[in-house]
Amino acid sequence: MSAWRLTSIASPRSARLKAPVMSLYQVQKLIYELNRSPEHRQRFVADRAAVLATYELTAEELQAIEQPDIGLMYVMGVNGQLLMHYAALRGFEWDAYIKAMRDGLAQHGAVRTGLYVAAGSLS
Amino acid sequence: MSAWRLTSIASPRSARLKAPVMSLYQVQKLIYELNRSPEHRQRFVADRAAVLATYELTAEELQAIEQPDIGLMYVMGVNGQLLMHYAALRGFEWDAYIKAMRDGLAQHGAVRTGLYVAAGSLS
Amino acid sequence: MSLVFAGVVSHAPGITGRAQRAEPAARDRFYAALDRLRLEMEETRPDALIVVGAEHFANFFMNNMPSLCIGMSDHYEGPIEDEQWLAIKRRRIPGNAALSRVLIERVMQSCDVAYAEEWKFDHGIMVPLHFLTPRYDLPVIPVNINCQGPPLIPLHRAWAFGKALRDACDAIPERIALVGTGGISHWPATPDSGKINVEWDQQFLQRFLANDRTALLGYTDAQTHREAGQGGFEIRTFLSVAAATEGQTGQLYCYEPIPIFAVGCTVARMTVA
Amino acid sequence: MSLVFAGVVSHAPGITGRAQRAEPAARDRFYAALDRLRLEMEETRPDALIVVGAEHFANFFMNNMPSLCIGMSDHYEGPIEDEQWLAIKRRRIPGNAALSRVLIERVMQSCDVAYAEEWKFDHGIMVPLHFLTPRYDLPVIPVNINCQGPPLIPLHRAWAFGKALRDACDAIPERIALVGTGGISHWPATPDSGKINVEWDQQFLQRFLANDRTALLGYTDAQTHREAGQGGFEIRTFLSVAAATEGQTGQLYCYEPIPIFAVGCTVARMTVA
Ligand SMILES: [Fe+3]
Ligand SMILES: [Fe+3]
Repeated sequence: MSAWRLTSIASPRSARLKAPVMSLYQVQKLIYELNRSPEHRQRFVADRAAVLATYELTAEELQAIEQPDIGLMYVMGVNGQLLMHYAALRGFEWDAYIKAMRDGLAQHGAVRTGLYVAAGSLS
Repeated sequence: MSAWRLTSIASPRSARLKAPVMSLYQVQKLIYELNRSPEHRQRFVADRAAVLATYELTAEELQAIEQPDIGLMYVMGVNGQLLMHYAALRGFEWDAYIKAMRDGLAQHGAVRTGLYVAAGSLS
Repeated sequence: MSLVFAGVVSHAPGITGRAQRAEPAARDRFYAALDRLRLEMEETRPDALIVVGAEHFANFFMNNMPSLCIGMSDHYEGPIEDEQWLAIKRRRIPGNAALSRVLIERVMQSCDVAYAEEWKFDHGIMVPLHFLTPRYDLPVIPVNINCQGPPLIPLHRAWAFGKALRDACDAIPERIALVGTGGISHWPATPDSGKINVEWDQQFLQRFLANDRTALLGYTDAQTHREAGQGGFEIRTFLSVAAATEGQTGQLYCYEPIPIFAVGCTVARMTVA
Repeated sequence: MSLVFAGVVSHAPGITGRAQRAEPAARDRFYAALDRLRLEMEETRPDALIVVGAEHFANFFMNNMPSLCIGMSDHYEGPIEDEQWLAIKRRRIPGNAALSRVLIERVMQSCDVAYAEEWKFDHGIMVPLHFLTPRYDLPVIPVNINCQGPPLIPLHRAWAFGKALRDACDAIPERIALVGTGGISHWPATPDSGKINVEWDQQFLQRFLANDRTALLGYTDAQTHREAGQGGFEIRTFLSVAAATEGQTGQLYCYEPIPIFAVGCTVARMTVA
């Protein structure tokens, strides 16, 4: 998934010809599929490693999902409307979930990509 | 899935308030998912009944899928772009697949719904 | 005239899921306004309810993210979320595939909608239904404008879509109610959850209730994102309702900023010409 | 002028999958025309190839059937079909997500496209690529117009979409090739597979090559279905190419009715102004 831009910058042709492959899409797809399917959630609870092996994830992503490090996932740019449900699935109550994102910002720095790069600045 | 109409007939309000629930959608969804996923195909080959139990199918649909009765599936209105691959999955060579549809028309009568209700008439 | 009712409501999951944590007086004023809207909608005797929502990756993901989608099934399901988390029990919701199809074909004359023969509603539709059709006895036609994952359609296309929906409603004999749900300023599912830009909301609502097309189309996503959060992109649903009632104005039944609901809780009705 | 090339080709799976069963002389004339089109496209030095296809339930199903969709990924995969059945080996195909995004944002000014960050190509795109980019060294931007599962967009929206694509191409510095693929008359995947309405095809091609907008928009789906089969709905892809080259005409490189390929095999190039 390409980084969020409010309007496309007219980048030079050369820049557009080697955009990096991002695996954030795969992290989000995992959560999307967990949200949609009770069977998928059951498999995930029963054998997390087996389910995760079916997604193309970086080591950092894998670890953040496994732990789970909700704050790091937020910083990585996972959309909150997805992350919110993953946090609930992993047992985070509302306040703990909000706190985890705040801790993530403190620990891992600003959100790297996606909609929330600028968020927090108005707080 | 509602029956194919080239243009919507301005049916009276009452008629639109009790459209029948069709399970043809479920038959097509099964094939769609088999086409997309090698894992789904493996599960289907290994334990067909278990996979079929996850779709809402009528007895006639179940039997046509199980057998398989490609001709009956065609007559039921399964889209050919889906059915073609189900036939191949179940071992039908090209000519056998075309023949199965023709036999289906002879045995089960005209296509009941979908795009092909009128097909064949120009042959 | 077969559009018989039009309104807008908020849909944040906290509205039902975290009901006990809200300031009771503000919450109850909001709930009362929702009930008023329900009663007034029922008085117009609709045959179906179109809900223009902005769903949150429950059905639509970046593998095939429709700008515009209309449901076309005789029944839907929801909520997709955990029932305890949302405090709404999962159930089947009646639809009307044949009616959807007529509307879709008409809307397609000017807008390139996707259609969906199944749809698992998330809070974006379930929260409005919980208050507006509590007996689930009114066929629902779900409609989605992508307001989550950019690229997003420009506001003038959301307007065009509202006009197309109105045109489609007016072409059929059925009596249709239309409810938009989204926004206004909010930062849902972020550390800023609970922040509400009341001043921004009030100005937006003034423009919306006055049905000031020029002012409404004057918002830019960059400005909205900065001042009203990424949740502000959901004003597209309000704009579609304004377009469907172009030339008419509206009345505000409720605006209550409730931080634990993460949004300025809004209920408004638009006049239908 | 950054649209540098435009053409149309057939895509039926038999073209590769049942190659051995075709009448050799007709088949080889068709293959030679495809090769000519490839060489001429390569001469225009494109940076990317937009393929406007009409896929067949490989990615898009009735749970969320987009009228219009544009891919937005750096790589795709295909074919989704059995490799032996299609006689094309499965592989990764290069894309360009950033370029897609710029085009999508521009197209969204007038058309409500879905976007897709993954896409498994079916024969509808793989067969054209097999002949036009045999080394898979040109980034592909897949585009889909739903021509399979009704309700379908009206032809004038397919035209508007072609105009929007052209406008988007002309707004960027990259050199873009555009190939539409679909139709013409055929009854694929039915007992009538192999039937071809040559007279209908020839009239359609005449109108297409003349870029006769009025005549092309004069077709109705009822008439097309009756005379050209349900496969005829795919003329939408031809119309989008005609719209993208409005005012210009084309040249026919091949029209060979090959029943075992289930279609009148067509290759044509349109002049780009
Ligand atoms: Fe929302
Ligand atoms: Fe095709």
